[in-house]
Amino acid sequence: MAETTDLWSQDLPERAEPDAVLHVDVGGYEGPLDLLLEMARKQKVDLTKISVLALAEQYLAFIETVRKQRIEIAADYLVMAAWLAYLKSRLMVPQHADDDEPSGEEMAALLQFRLARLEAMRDAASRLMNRSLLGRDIFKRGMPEPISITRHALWEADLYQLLRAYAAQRERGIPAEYSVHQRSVWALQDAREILERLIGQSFEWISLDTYLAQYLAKPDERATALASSFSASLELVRLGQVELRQNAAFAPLMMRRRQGDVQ
Amino acid sequence: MSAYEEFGEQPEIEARNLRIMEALLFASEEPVDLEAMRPYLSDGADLDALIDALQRQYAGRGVTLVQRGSKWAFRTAEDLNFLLRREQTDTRPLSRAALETLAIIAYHQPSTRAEIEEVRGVSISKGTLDVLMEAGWVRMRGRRRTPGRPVTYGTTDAFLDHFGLEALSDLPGLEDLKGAGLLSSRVPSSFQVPLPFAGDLTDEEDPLDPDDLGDPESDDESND
Amino acid sequence: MSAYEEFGEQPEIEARNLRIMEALLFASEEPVDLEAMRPYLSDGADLDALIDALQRQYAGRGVTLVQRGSKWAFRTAEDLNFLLRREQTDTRPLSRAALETLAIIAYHQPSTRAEIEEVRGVSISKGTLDVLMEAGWVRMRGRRRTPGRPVTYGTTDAFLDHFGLEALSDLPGLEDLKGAGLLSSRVPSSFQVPLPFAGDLTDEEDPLDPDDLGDPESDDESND
Repeated sequence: MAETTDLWSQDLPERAEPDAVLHVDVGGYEGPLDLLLEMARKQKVDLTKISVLALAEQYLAFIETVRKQRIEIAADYLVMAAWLAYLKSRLMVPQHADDDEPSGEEMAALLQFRLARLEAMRDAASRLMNRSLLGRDIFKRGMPEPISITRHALWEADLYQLLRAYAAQRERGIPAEYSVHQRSVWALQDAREILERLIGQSFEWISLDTYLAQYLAKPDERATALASSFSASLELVRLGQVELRQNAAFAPLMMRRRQGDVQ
Repeated sequence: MSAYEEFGEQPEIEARNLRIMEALLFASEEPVDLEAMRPYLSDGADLDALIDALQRQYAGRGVTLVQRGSKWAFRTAEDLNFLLRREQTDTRPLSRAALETLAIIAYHQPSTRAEIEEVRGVSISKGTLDVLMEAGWVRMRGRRRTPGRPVTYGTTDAFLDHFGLEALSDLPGLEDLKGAGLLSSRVPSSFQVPLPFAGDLTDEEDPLDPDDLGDPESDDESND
Repeated sequence: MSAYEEFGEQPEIEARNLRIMEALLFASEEPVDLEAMRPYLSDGADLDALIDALQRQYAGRGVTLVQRGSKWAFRTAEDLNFLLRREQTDTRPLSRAALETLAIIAYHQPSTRAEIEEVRGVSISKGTLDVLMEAGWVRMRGRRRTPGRPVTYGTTDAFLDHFGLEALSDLPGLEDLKGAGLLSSRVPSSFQVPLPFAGDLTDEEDPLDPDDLGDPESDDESND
């Protein structure tokens, strides 16, 4: 802040030099109101007595100067510039009776108010900092005696949680305790041997299910026994040892030893 | 001890209450709420009378009993500041933006982010309110009952403690600023000047939403 | 103030010295050497007389000035030390590990740490048994008569009390657990839920060693 104040104590034209302008980055101000406040202070009068018109013109000239140097200006500053340009026009052009817009005087009063309020808050901040501050001027107990809190934990758990925990972990342990169940699968070769043995020398048409009755009763063997012996029966047909017959779709599959095979 | 004599009927009980209060306040670095001491005192102890008596006993000493909002603390006497003054090396000085924001919140509270920005004429950078809340001087108070329900900010008891204020009404120059109409958001003429409001919530504030404390900025910004 | 009157000749200077001493002692982060305070005091101040006067002013109060070696500090009066201790009870849910361990001990007692780990399939962290013993639900029963003599654990009466059981035999058995849907019905026929042993010591247990109660974990862990 000290730096910008110094710069402002110079005359405006000197700012036109590129090097100077680069240092007068508008970012050095805390926003357009701050910039305006600095300018108003240069009028060296009570904020309520400043010439708002002169202030507006000064601000607009400054923004123009900065823009000529192609320095990026934050939108806040441009919004203020637009508002001040409007204020200027309102102050200079007589107001019509049917004009609902705020008058130039009202706008000027608003600007003065906002500047005064910002300055007041700035003063308040420095008055706060100039108070006797804790840790700088006033001190708390250097060796506080902390209150030692003995905590007694009251653990919460109920029987249901206990039993669920027990059952869950016992069950987790189960798979490791007995061997994996081995699925019995009929290999094609086995199926063929079983089928050949069952059919024997029978020339009667007998259904496959009947041959396999004893195996199909076992649920875990049913599918594999059917599938493998059906495949095996096709193999036997191909070899000319067995004949197959089915009267309709999904009807029992009948089979017998091929006639004349023995002959 | 003579200091305890003023409690006529039960001087011993009151003397004990005073000793306990003194010990509790002395042991703590931070201000202690009066009510928090009640469990340690005799039944029906008059807290206000006790704290008043204790404060008088310490008046004029090197350590004094001071009020900080609803709390009390022993602090070194203010007039010894030049003797005891320490350069603060551990704390970074606040930026100008943070200082001004703090002043605006202190004098205008409850204030929304938009209101702070209106006074300063510039938007608040993201870190500014964070810094003040991290320092423990500013807190989110509630939400303004206006469209967008912006979060309102106020100061804390730690703010009072740090700046040596008994209450917000002690803020320097408060009456003058009020009189000049500079604590308003409108141009003075037909307005009521609000006092900084330290209480729970004004009529125009709602309590904070449960998730407000997670990310103060995001909520507020969505309302911008 | 009357307290300062004893310094006949220069009461004001001495009163000021006392205030400064008081503030320095209060604000210091460690006990203060008398000589260290001299630069703050008036020229030729009688340090011994001052500290003596200050100590007498605080005699019998809630805070007293005590000597620590050659240094001095304010301390809470000894008879009020109870103010600095506070008991607090929190309720906390038992962790899953603790719950599982407790369940195993309940059903399989007496069980050693290794046996618990075998059922759980994972090792038990040091804190788990501590928590259960602190809660008063698990106790060390004895030592198993096997190599290493590991400590055996069992449940307590407080355990029965907390979980609303009249006796350990009230713990649901296999069929009860299945009926409650806690165990699936697909458990193999070899699966058994043990009947907890409720007596004093089994044939396979020795009493605890005299020094077992000191540090149960270290003993136990050395046997792992």
